This record gives sequence, C-alpha cells and structure tokens, in this order.
Amino acid sequence: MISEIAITALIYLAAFFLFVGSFGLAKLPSLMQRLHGPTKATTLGIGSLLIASMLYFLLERGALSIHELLITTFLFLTAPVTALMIANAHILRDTRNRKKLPPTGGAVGWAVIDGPPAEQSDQD
Amino acid sequence: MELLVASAIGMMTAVGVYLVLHQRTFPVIVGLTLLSYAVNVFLFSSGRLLVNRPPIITGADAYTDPLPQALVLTAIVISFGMTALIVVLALRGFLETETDTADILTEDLAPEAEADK
Amino acid sequence: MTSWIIAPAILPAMTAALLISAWRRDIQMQRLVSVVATLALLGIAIFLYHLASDGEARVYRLGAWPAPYGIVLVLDRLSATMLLLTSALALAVLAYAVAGWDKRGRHFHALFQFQLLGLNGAFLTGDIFNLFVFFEVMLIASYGLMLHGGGARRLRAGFQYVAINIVASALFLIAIGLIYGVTGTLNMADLAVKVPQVEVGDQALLKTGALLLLLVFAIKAAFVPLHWWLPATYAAASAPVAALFAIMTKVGAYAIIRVFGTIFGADAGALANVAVPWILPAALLTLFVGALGLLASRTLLDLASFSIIASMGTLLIAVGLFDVDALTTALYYLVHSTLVSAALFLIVDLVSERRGQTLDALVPANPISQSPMLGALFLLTAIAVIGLPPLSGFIGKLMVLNATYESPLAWLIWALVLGASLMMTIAFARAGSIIFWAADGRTTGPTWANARVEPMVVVALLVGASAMLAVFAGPVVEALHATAEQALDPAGYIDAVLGGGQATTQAPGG
Amino acid sequence: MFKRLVPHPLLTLLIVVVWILLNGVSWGSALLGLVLGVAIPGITSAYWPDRPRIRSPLMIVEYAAIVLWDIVVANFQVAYLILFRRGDTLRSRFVTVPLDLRTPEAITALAGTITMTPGTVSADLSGDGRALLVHCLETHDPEATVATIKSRYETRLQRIFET
Amino acid sequence: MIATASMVALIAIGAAMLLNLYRLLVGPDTPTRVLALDTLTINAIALVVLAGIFYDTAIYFEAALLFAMVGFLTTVAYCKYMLRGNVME
Amino acid sequence: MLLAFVTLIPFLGAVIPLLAIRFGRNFCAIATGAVTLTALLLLLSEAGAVYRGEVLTWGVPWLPLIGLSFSFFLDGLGFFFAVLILGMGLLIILYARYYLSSKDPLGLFYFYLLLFQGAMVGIVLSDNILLLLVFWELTSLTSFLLIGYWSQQPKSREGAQMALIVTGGGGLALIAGMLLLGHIAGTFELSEILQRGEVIRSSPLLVPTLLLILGGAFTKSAQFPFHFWLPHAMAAPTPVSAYLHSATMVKAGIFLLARLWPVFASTDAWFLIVAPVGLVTMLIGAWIALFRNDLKSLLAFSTVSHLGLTVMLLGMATPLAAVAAVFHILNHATFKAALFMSAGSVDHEAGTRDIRRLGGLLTLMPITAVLALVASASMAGIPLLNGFLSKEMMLEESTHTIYAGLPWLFPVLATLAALVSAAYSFRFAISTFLGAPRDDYPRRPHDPPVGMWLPVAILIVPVIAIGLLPALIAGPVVERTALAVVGRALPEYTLAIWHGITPALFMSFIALVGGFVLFKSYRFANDLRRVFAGPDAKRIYDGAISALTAGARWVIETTHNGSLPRYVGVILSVIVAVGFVGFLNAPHEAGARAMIPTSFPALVSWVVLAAICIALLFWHRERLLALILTSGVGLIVSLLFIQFSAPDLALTQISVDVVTTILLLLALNLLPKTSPGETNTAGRLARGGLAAAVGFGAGALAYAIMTRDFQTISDYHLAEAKPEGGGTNVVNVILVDFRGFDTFGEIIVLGIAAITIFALLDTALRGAAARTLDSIRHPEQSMDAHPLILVVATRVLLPLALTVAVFIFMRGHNEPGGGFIAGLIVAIALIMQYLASGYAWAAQRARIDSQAMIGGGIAIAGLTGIASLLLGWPFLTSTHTYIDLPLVGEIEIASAIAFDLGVFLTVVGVVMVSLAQISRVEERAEREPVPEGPIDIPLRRGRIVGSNDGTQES
Ligand code: NA
Ligand code: NA
Repeated sequence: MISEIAITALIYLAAFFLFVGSFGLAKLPSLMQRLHGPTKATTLGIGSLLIASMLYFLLERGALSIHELLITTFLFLTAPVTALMIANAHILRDTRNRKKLPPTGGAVGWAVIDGPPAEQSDQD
Repeated sequence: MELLVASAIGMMTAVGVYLVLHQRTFPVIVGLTLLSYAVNVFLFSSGRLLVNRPPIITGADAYTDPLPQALVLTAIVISFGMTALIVVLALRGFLETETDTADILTEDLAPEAEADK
Repeated sequence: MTSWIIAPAILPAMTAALLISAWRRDIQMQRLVSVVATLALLGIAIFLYHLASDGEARVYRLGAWPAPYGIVLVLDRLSATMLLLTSALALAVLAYAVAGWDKRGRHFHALFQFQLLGLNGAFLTGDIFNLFVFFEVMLIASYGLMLHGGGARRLRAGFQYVAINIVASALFLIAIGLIYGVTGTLNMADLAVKVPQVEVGDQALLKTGALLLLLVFAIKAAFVPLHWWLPATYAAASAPVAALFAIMTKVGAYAIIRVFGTIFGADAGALANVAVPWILPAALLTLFVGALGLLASRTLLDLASFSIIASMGTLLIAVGLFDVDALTTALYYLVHSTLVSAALFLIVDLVSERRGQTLDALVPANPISQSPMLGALFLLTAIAVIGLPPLSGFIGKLMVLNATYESPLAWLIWALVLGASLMMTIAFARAGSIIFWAADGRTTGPTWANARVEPMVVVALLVGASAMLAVFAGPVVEALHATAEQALDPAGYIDAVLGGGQATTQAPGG
Repeated sequence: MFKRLVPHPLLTLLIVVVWILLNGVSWGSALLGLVLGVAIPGITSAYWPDRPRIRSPLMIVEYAAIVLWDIVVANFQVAYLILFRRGDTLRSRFVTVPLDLRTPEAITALAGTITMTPGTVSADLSGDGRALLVHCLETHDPEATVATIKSRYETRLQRIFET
Repeated sequence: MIATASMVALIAIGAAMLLNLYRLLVGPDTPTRVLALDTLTINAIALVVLAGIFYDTAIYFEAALLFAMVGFLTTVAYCKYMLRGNVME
Repeated sequence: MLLAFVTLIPFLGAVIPLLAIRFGRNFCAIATGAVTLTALLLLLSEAGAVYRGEVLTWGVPWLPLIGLSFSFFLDGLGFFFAVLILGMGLLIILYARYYLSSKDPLGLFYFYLLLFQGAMVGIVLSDNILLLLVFWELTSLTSFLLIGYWSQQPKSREGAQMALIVTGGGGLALIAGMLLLGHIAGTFELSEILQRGEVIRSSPLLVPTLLLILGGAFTKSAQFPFHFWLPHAMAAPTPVSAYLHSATMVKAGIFLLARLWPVFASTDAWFLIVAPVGLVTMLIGAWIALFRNDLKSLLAFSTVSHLGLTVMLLGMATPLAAVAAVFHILNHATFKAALFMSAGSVDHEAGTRDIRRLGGLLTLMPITAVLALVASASMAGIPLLNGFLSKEMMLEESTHTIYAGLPWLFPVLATLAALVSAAYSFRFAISTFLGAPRDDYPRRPHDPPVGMWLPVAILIVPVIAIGLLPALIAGPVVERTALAVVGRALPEYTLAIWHGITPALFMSFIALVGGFVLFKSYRFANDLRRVFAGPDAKRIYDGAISALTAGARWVIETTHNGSLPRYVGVILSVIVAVGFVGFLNAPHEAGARAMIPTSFPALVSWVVLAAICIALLFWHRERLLALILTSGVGLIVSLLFIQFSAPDLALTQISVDVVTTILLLLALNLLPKTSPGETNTAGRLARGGLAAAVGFGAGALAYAIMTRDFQTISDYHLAEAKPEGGGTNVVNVILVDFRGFDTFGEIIVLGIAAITIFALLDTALRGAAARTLDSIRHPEQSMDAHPLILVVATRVLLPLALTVAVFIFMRGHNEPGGGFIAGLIVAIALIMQYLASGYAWAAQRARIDSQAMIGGGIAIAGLTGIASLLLGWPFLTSTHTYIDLPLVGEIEIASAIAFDLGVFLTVVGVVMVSLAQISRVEERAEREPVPEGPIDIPLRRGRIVGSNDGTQES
C-alpha cells in the first residue's frame, strides 16, 4: 500500500515535471531561458518516473528491475552536454548579443568565438 | 487506432511522394526516407495491430504477428543501405558537377571522354 | 543432388565476401578467383539444368523448416534455364571485363559476384519476400557496378536509377503487405493454394496487391511508361556492366512469369489471370516506344538501350498471352535477347574505344581500326537484334508472330512487331553505315596489331550463341516448351513445395 | 599484471555493475560482467589516453548527495519560475565562473553539475579552459551565484579529482 | 491508483509533447528546434517507461535506453553541424 | 539432300574466296567460280528429272512448333530460276575479276556475292515458306553489303541503306503475308500450299494475305510506287548491278508472283492489283529511263520497266500471259545483264557513264559496242532478237485484257510503254556508241580485257539464238517453267518470230517507229518532262525517313527529358491508376475486425506526426529544418512500433535513424543548404494531387487490411520458435532461423552499399570533385572543434555503450535485440567518438579493417549456414543446446547466434566504412586544418596527441 502510494506520488511528480519542462520550453522567450526547462525538469521527471518504475517492479512484481538506473545514469551524463552544445550553437548564431557576454576574465575569449590559444598548441 | 495508423501511413506517403517529386537530390532523399517510413509501417500493419502483445514467448494467451515485424526489420535494414548509398551518390554527383539537380542535363548526355578513360 | 540447389547462392556470396576481406588490393588474384568461381557457377548451373530437365520441381528447404514456414528454393525447368543463362552470360561478361575494365574502379569483382548472387537468388526463391530481398541484392549490386568507373553522367543517371528503384521497392513492400495481409502467407506455392480460396470481400485487396506486384516487375522489366530508368542507366553504365544488365530486365519478365503463372495463373479462381489484360497493351506500347527510341538515337549506346526496351516489348507480348506456346516463345526470345543485347553493348564499347573523342556518337568520324572484324560483328549483332535471318532474332520474331496469330489484337501486334523491325532496320543501317562506312581515310585508336583480341572473341561467342540458338531452334524450343508447360501448370510446383518430403528434412534442433 | 589487465579499475567496476544491472544479480552475470569489464576497457583504452585519477572516491558519495538534493530543490524553483513568472520579467543573464579545476573530467563534472542544478546552465568554456560561461535563469546577485558554485561544487570536485 | 496516476501522467506527457511540437514548428531558430526535438525524445522515453508500468512489462526498457543514447547523439550531431558544419572533423 | 546442297554450297563456299585471295586474284576468281560451278553442276544433274516433269523434294524439320522446316523442292520454275542465278553468277564472277581494281578487296566481294547467290538459290528452291522468308531477308541483307561495297562513297551508303530499308521493309510485310498464308492453308510447305488454292481463296483473310505478299514482291521487284530504290542501288559496282538488277534479286519478287500464281491468280484481287501495278511500273520506268543521263541509271529504270512488264503479264492471270512472262524473264535476264556489263565496261574504260559525255565508242571499243548494240536492239524490241519476241507476246496478251471495262486501256498503254522503251534503247545505243568519236574522254577508251567482254558475248549468244530460233532454243525451258507456274496444262501456243498479221505486230511496229521518233525529238520530250515533272520519289523517301527520325526524336527527347520528377511522376501516376482501377473492379467488403480504442498518447503522436508532415510540405526547402522534422517523424514511427508490440522494430528504427541523420548531415555540409523555390503553381498542384492520391491509396489499403481478420502462417513461428528455434524472441528467431536467408541477403545488401560507397568516394579527391571541394565556403564556424565536455562525456559513454551492445547482442534470441541492433549500438558508440574527438583521432584508435569486417561478417554468416551443410542439413539449419557452466549455470546456446555475429560484424563494418569515406571527403573541404584533437583547450592533461599512455602529467 505504502509502495503504491510512493509509486503513485512519483508518477505524479514525474508527470508534473515533464509537463513543466516542456511548458517552459514553449513559454520562455529566449533560447537560453528555454534551455532551463527541459534540462532540469525533464531530468527529474524522467528520474522519478524511473524510480517509480523500479519500485513498481520491485515491490509490486517482486522483480528487481534496475535497467532504469542505467537509463538515469545515461540521461544525467548526457543532458548537460546536450545543453552545452545547444548553448554553443546559440552563442555562435546569436552574433548580435556576443558583446553582451561577460568577459572570461583571462586573455582568451569563449571557446566558441575565440577558440583555444594558438601559441600553446602541441606543448603543455 | 487503426484509423490513426492508416492515416499516418497516408500522410507520410503523401509527403514522401510530394518531396520525391522534386528536382533536387536532397528533397528527393528526404522524400524517399519518409516513403520508407510509411512503407515499413504499412508492411508492419499487415500483421494487424495489437497492443502489449510483443512476440516474446512468455506463455501469454496471444501475441502479435511476428512475421511482418521480421519482414519490416529486413526492410528497414535494406532501405538503410539504399539510403546511405543514395546520399553518397547525391553528394558525389554534386561534387562532380557543382549542381545538385536530380535531372540528367543535356551536358551530361554528351559523351565524356575523360570519365571513361 | 537437391542440396546443390543452394550452391548458386552460396558460391558467389562467399566468393564476394572473400574478395572483400582477403584480396581487395590484388587485382590479379581477384580476377583468378572471380573467373574460377564463375566457371564453377556455370558448371553448377549446367548440372542443375540437367537435374531439372526431368520435369520435376525440386525443393530446397532452407534451415530445414517445412514450407510454407521457412524459405524454400525451387529448382524447376524455368529457374534452371534462368540460372544457366545467367551464368553463361556472366562468364562472357567477366571474360570481357578482365581484359582491363575491372581496373577502372574498386571492388568490381565483388560487386559482380554479388550481382550474380542477387540474380540467382531471385530465380531460385519460392518466397515472395525473399524475392524482394534478392531483388534488392541484385539492384544494389547493380548500382555499384553501374557506377563503376565514375563520371558525371554516370552519377546523375545512377541517382535516378537508385531513386526510381527505391520507389519500386517501396511498392514491392506494399504489394507484399497486401498479399500477406489477405492470405497470411509468403510462400508462392502456398499462395497458389490460398489465392483461389480467398473470400469475396477480400478479392479487391488481393487483386490490388497482385497488380501492384505486377507493376513492380513491370518497372524492372522496363514496361513503358515505367521504363524511365533504363535508357540513361544503360547508357551511363560501363559496357561490360550494361552487358550484364541485359539480364536485369529479364528478371522482371521472369518474376511475372513465375508469380503470375504460379500464383495468379489460370487456376487462381476469381483472381485468375489478373495480369493478362494489362501486359499486352503495355508490351505493345513498350515495343513502339523502344522502336521510336531506336530511330531517335544519337549514340550507339542509346541504340543499344532502346533495343533492350524494344526487345522487352516483343518478349512481353508473348508473356502477356500466358499460354504454353506463347510462353515458349517468350522464353526463347528471352534467352536470345539476353545474349544478343550483351553482345551489342560489348560491341558499343569496342567501337567507342576506337573512335577517340567521338566515342559512340552517331556522327561521322575517323574510321576505326579493326573495322572488318568489328564491322562484321556489329553487323551480325544488328542482324540478331533486328530479327533478320539467319540468327536467333528472326526465329524469335517468327515465333512471336506465330504465337499471337489467334489473338484478337493480332493485326496490331503484327503491325507493331514488323513496323518496329523496320524502324530498327533503319536505325541500325544508319548507325552501322556512319560508324563503319563513313570514313575519311585516317585511322585512330589502337590498331589491329596491338588491340586485344579477347574482347572480340567474347562478342563472337555471344553472336555464335545466337546462331546456335537459330540452328538448334528445334531442340531448344522443345526444351523451352516443356519449361513453359511446367511454368503454367502450378500443380507440380505446389506439390513439390507443400507436398511430401517434409518429414525427411525436419530440423535437428530441440 | 593486474595493472596491465585492469588498466582502469573504476571503469571495470562500472562495467561489472552495469552488466549486473542489465542482467540481474547472479554469479553468472557477475562472471560475464567481469570478463567484459576486462575486455571492454582493453578494447577502448586507446580512447582513454589520459585516464582520470580519482583521488578520493568517498568524496564522490558526499558530492552526489549534495547534487541530488540541489537538483530536487532546483527543479521546484525552476518549476515555479516557469509556471508563474513571465519570461520577460525574469532576470536571466550570463555569468563567468573562473575555474581553478585543471582536469577535463573535473571541469566536465562541474559543468554537468551546474546544468543540473538551480536555474543555471553551462554554456561554454573559455578558450584556455580557465573560465566557464554559465547562464542563470533568474539571479539578482551574480557574484553570489558564482561564489556558491565555486564553494559548493568546485572545491569538492578539486578534492575528488585533483589534489 | 497507479493506473489513474499513469493516466494522468500519460495526459501530462501528451500535453508536453504537444508543447514540444509547438516549439519544433514555431522555432524560431534552429537551436530551439533541436532543443524541441531533444525534449520530444525525452518525453518519448517517459512515455515508454510509463508504458512499461502501465502494461506491466520490462520489455520496452531497452527501447527507452536506446532512445536516450540516440536522442543524445542526434542532438549533438545537429549541434555539431550548426557549430562546425562537418560533424565528424 | 541434293537440293539442300545446291543451296548450301554457296554459303559454305563463301569463305573460300576470303581464304583464296591470298593466292592471287585469278586463283580467287577461279575458286569462287568453282563453288558456283559445283552448285550449278549439281543442279543440272537433276535437269533430266525436272524435264521429265518430276518434282523433287527433300526436307528435315527445323522448328516444328511454328512449322518451320529445312525443306526444298525443285520443279521447272525453281530449276529455271536456279540455273539463271547460278549461270549468271558464273559470268559475273568472271566479269568482276577484271572489273574491280586491285585496290578493291576482291575476296570480300566474292564472299558477299556467294552469300547472296546462296540466298537467291534458297528463295527459289525453298519448299517451306518460312524458310523462303529466311532466304528472302538474307538477299536484302547481302545485297545491302554488295551495294555498299564501295562504302567510302556516300552514294553507295545511301543506296545500300535505301535498298535494305525498302526491300527489307517489304520483306517484313511478306513475313506477315506468309504466316497468314501458312495459317490459312494449314501448312507452311509450298508444295502443299499450291494444292490448297481453293481453301486459301475462300478465306476471309485472302485480301490482306495477298496484299502483304504483294508488298514483299513489289518492293523487291521495284514495282511502282517502290521503284525508286533501284536506281540508287546503281552506286554499286557494275557486276553487282548486272547480277542483282537484271537476273537475280529484283527477279525474286517476280519469282514469288510466279510461284504463287496458281494460288492467287484466279482471284479478282490479283488481277485488279497486280496487272495495273505492272502496267504503271512499265510505263513510268520507261519514261524515267528515257531521260536518264547515267548509263546505269537508264538501265536501272529500264529494268524497272521490264519488271513491270513481267508483273503485268503475271497479273493478267491467263496461262498464255504467264508463258509470256516466263519467256520475258529469260530474255530480259540475258540482254539486260549484257547491257549492264557493257555499261560497266564503258565506265571502266572511258571513265564516265554520262550519256552526254559519250559517243562514237563504236570505233574506240568496237567489241563492246557491237555486243551492246545487239543487246540494246533486243531491249528496243527489234525483230530477230529475243527481246522482240517476248515483248510482242506481251502486246498480244494486252489486247485480250479488259480492265475496268475498258478494252483499249491495256493495249494502248502497253504500246506506249513499248514505244518509250524503244526510245530509251535507241538513246542508250546511239548516243553512246554511234556518232563521231569524241576525244574528251577522261581516259583513252579501248576494249576491255577479254574477261570483261567475254561474259557479255556469252550472253549475246542466247539473245540472238533465241531471237532466231525461239521454239528450239527456249521452247522446252519456257514450257517446263510455265507449266510449273500455271500448275496445270498449258493452252496451245507457239514461240515464233512470225505469228501472222496480228494486232501485236502493228503495236510492235508503232512502238519501234514511235520510239525512234521520240528519241529524235528527245529535246522536246525532255522539255515536256520538265513541265510534267512528277514528285521525286527519292526526295519523298528521304523526307519520309527524316520526318520519321525527327518525329521519333521529338517524341523520345521531349518525353525522356532527363527530369526525375517527371519520370517518378509518371510512374506513380501509373501505379495510382492501376491500383484504383484494379481495386474498383473487384469485390470488396469492409472488414469486421474489432478496432482498438484510441489512446491519448497515440492521438498526440498522431497530431505531432501530422503537424510535422504538413510543416515538411511547406518548409522542406530549408534543408536542415527538413532533416530535423524528419527525425521527428522517425521518433513517432518508433513510438508507433512500441505502442503496437514491436520492440525490435523500435530499437532498429531508432538506431538506423540516427546513423542516417548523421550521414545526411555530413552530406548536407557540402551540399547547398536550401532548395530553390518552386514558382510553378500548376506543377505544385499536380505534384500535390498525385501525392494526395498515392497517400490516400496507401492509407486506405492499410486501413482495409487492418480492419479484417486473417489466418497466418506465423502461428507456426510462434509455436515453434522456442521448442525448435531455441529462442523466445520470435522476431529474432525468424530473422536468424526461420527466414535466415532473408537476413543473409539483407546484410549482403548492406555490405554492397558500403563497398559501393567506398568505391564512389574513393575518387572524390581527384578531378572535378576535388575542385568543388576546394571551392566550398562554409559559414562562420565555432572555434572550438572538439568541445571538452563533449569529449569527456563520450569517453565515459563508450564503454557503457559497448556493454549495452554486448547485452543487446547476447539476449537478442530471447528478448528484443540481436546482432543488427548491437552492431548499430557499437557503431553509435564509435560515432560518438568521431563526433567529439574528430574522425582522424578516433579512427586512428579504432584499429579495425572495416572492409575486412564486412567481408568477414558475411563470410561468418555464410559459414554458419555452410556448417549445417557439412552435417547433412540444409543451408542455415540451426541447432541449439544447453550447456552447464560452473557458476554461470545452464545456458542455452543456439548456433544462430554465430549467424547473428556475422550480422553484427557486417553492420559495424558498413557504418564505419561509409563514415570513414565521407570523412575523408569532408576533410578536404575544410577551410583550415582542424586541431588533431581530442581536446582543443589546453589543460594540464588535455592535450595529449596520439599518445596511448596516461603518464604525461605535470
Ligand atoms: Na532481434
Ligand atoms: Na532450426
């Protein structure tokens, strides 16, 4: 019973975050803002759904199904990369707002625009 | 559900055909891709639709028809090979002539001495 | 004995696999292996032909699964004939190619062997989906071969060829889906049993499936107006490849005979002879357009390509009648036109090779060296293609006319067949005269002394085969008559596939 | 010998765990997992020219717990922002996080953490790898955000990977 | 109870997918569309996992796993294309 | 047997001159003559039998199915013609030896000549009418070669083509006619057909049959309106003209008319068609001949005229007319061959054949002149020569002919024709040989060598002898031949110089005198001709041929315009049309299967799909966007597979899609980024309409299928997969076992695709392609080629993905998965490395020979199948067993797993080969060198290039 409640709660949680993530994607006006929706809410959404699934198979069916952990790991590993790549693409495209980017604080600019320092190549 | 699937097949086919009927290689390829999605689903649907009855023997009372699935698998793989080939062909043709038209132009028809020799 | 039926598939497949992995940089070794394998294939084909000539259909159950659940290969007179024709043609083309053509691109021999695999598989299989698979093997190998050597024209024509065939393959799958969706089976013999029993309400679906299947084969067989891929493809392909492709359109014809003779033939109940009303008109149109194309050609390759279309038209006229005599005729014409078209494409190559920049364009140019021999070969090939005596084309034409005598459209058929012959005569006389006669006295290209003789010998052999077909028309036609009888009487086929013999080949697993 | 056979013990362990996750807990799958755990790193070692050194594995647990907690919190915060704030009223901006981390793995872990946690997304690295560009969905005090990131995550990662 | 929750979740995910579709179509820029596609994939994974619970089967988990791998690779490929043109340099 | 030999000897002997020529021209001529002589002697050995009235037959079946047999028969008619052909052949061989110059390939000439001779003999000796057709067409072919012998001359080429096309075309009509004839008669043996005239004449197909046969005969015999080819054939060397156009080829048509005379002559159609055609031809030929300045051309039209005469006689359909026809054939052959050879001698010696440049040759080349004068006198119809006799008989017969109720029509026109005929004969003889000798000849004319005048002299002998003693010399021949033509007893007739005062005598007289007057008033006549100049047949022919060619080109080149959309459009239209027509013409009932209630996610997915499809319609020109949208479609399709219980399909679809996407992105990088807009609304509508029709058709069919129940063989697969196939994943068991052969073909398709891609791109760094690559300009790029975070993440993912791949592979037989998907996952894992760290860096580390992997994969799959062969089971028979391992426990191993391994290896190899080749090409298009990777940003340990050990720490 408790397990059922837990599972149900997790499913509702997942449903909520999945929706909110996509809602943010649809609602927010700029790309960098939109990025926040999916990469966070979706992760927790899927995450709680996967936990719900694990619990379900473990508690309701008595079978330990831990594939879900693998999926979670996978998503946690990849989501930041995806976000960074999309952000990179955005920075490259959005030439008008480049000047608004904060300085790196060093001699070399942001990698997308400036790239790695040439003089340092091949030795370090 | 059947109506949804059938109309999905119809839509994908129609858009695929619409794109295939273009003069440039790229839309043709995209169209062919869509067409092969449609055809795969068509072939799949010839085994009828069943929900939650995967053909993995577990002692259940019914399974969905596995045969069209196997056929579609083969078809997917084959069309992957064909697509890969035609993509490269389009690319190679473009590189050779600097135009990505899918038509055979009159200058192509002129005998080419250097290509064969 | 029966286990040899799989050999025409395994041998080229394994040969090609070895060529890719072991000898892909050693052209000499590739040639050796390829020639030996093709010779062996010819031997196997002869053996299988002999085996099939007792008129019994033999079944090979892949994976030891009983029909219709597994895939079967069926050896009967028809498939054996096609195998023999294919391997003989392959050997000739290969002999031509090893004289130097094979070096113009990568992987020629592997692709060649794969092409043979596709063809042999298509001829042997008794399963419509497996037929699709081998069609694809055959097609994709043909793409590779067609593109062998490169060049802008080839690439563009190749794109069209591939695109049209992908559309055709899609259609094939839809047809299979319909047929399976109604009958629940893929095995041809099983289909032949189930099609007549189909419920009334399902007939339209099944019929549509059958007709779509017909269209698939019609595209391969270059029925006008589904033939668009052919002229450009053949004109762009290298000569040996085009020569090998001479069999490609015939696969379409074969498939029509097989499927619409066995499954949707006279015994198919409500769906009996579904293809018949469509084939003849299309064949006539095909012949007409082929002949027009011949007349319109500006290059020898065009001439050769449209002569393929015209020959398919003639052949399909005979196919479309679906009676034993007509089918006999069709088979004779099929064998004839395969060999002769191949010879024609090789001749075109020999000619273009010797005309410098002019290549095969039908404009006066310097005379070509070796013209006496080459000219004679051209003339003989033209004679065979047009259907003039004394070569097999004439016999074939007589047979077609004779077979269609009873047809209500006989007058039209005859007018077209004979009119097409006239157009071909005009076209070939003009072409031959321009190429071999219109000379300005200077000679270009390799001279007689240093030109290779092997390619000419290959062409001569093909032309000789045409002559032999004519001289021994009696026994050849007798054998083909038996073949046609067997092809149009599915009972033996069904019995062999679905009948006894299953118990002895039960799977060992379990 | 052991080092040659198992050049990346952590990876081997990871593979064994993954294999067991996939196949269920049994001696058989453990054994097969071990085989793979030896084989796959062997096959892929070429792609790991500079394998990471985990200096203090135990720190990982602590770090993971912090991050997980932050993720949960972040999600609710972000959900609130998304649901109840108009996009153009959000004070979104880029901030620069100067980096003290010097190993790729550590930087990656930090960037990943930032993206997964409160209202921040890692957007780029500087060309010399000494700064991280971070986008904040809503911030009124960028310096504080940067400081939190550095203190809460970077120092821990430095201890895990670099000291 | 779980079934009801699953139904609700199905509806939520469905709504999410429609929102992704909105972004996919409206854009306005390509990175946004890629992001929308990526999110659509994430929602698809959720759908698959939920289906596993709903249908009480573990058979679709590999599909979910593969969706995750493939979704990642697809997104990265599109981004790499936008960033560098050549995705495999 | 002998008859077959007579026919075959020239064919078989044809190679002799080709071989003999190396021993000299004389030897060659003698050898060739020997061949002909042998055949002639063999034939003559049967003379006795023939003249006793026996009919010799011999034959063997050739192709019984169509009634073709290799059968011959010999009667008076055949004998007559065969002797004519072979005898004349001997003379021509002799003449040609001297006529042809040493530069001409004499051996080749004789080769052609003998082939032609054999074909002619074949025509006249064939019993089987299909066999006759064989020879008939062969004469067209061989005459093509003979006429085109001097192929360097454009006129020869044109003339040869024209002859081939006209006579060959007529031959085609003859084929149809003969087939009809054979079918009507129920036999293809001529000897039997001749017995079945009644049956044939009562057939409703009589007229078409006759018309078709006449089409063959008239073209061959140059009858109006097909007469125009013959003069152009005069471009041939004179021996050829002499042979073909006096005695042989053109006589083939006459032979055929004579041969079928018993069958057709008594029909109205015969008389109504044949007689006037002959008459008109006679008249027109003579008229044209009169104004020809080229000697050979004059003779050619004269031949047309005389052939017309003969045809007319045969057309009159009376036995006596037939006698006259036979007699004239004989006479014409002698004097006309003589005249051709004389003309050839004049040309040969004087260097010109132009009548306006000739004259007075009697003194310069007396022998030739005398012989020619005699022959032309015969042609003119001067008494005491054979030409007079048969012409008079013709005139006599014309007086008995009432056509269209007009008794005067034939006599008057026939006399007129004879008159013109006399006139051109005078012109030929007088203008060439008489008058003052001229000194402006290109060469100094003198009599040719004996070899050239002797054949003429030999021919003049019968001209005079028959003229003087017709009954004695020609009587038996004519009688025997005419008997054979008519096929029954002949009425009384006499071959004599004097028949008393008959109308024919007057007509002959009028013709001769009038002819002389006409010759004298040549200038006036010539003006007259100019006024009434008819259309030039040659121009009409040329016009027709070029119009035909132009028309064909227009049709072919406008339809085959190279436009792929149009090609595909036509194909799809046909598919739609056939599909709809086929469906609507057969009974159909709606299905009764219970439908599945729609689920909300399915509905949403459908909406997504529909929206994407519509978006694609409008936005596909933005190619990257089109690709992104297509990825969306792939995702929905994969979901569909999951929804409807097809996990394997979903796995495959999704993993194939990503590889495809990457391939397309690679290609798109070099291709244009947008497609040009379509301005043509009509085209767009047509396209849209067709697309909608195809889509509707596909959807409707799918719906119809899905909504009905059926019985399927897959119940067996479900039942036997576990017990017999050793796996619980039935789809996988089908793939690797039940239908393993499909899978075998499928991986071969992949393998071929890869090696083709390899071969295609192998040359892309050279030539035009390389220039294009160098000129490609990219938009602004990110400066960071290998983002650090991506590199690190993908490295972590690699072993994970490989582990998953192994897992998917291992369990494929029992759960969703298998070799193909596993292969793709490995490929995906490797691609991730390429994407992150760059192809060059990553490929260096994947030390696999991808091509060998493909070959090896196919080989392994094949060997798995072959292994079962060795054990006596069919190809691809699998087996499975349970083995008990310590710790692991009992596991089931199916041999199909080995097959799946082959699949796995092939897939990995294929993806790797394809990507590797494209990467090579992409690299060439780079603006500047890309850092070699794996990480561009210099960190403490980040920049280790090509190093494999992890010791470079600072
Ligand atoms: Na599988
Ligand atoms: Na088995």
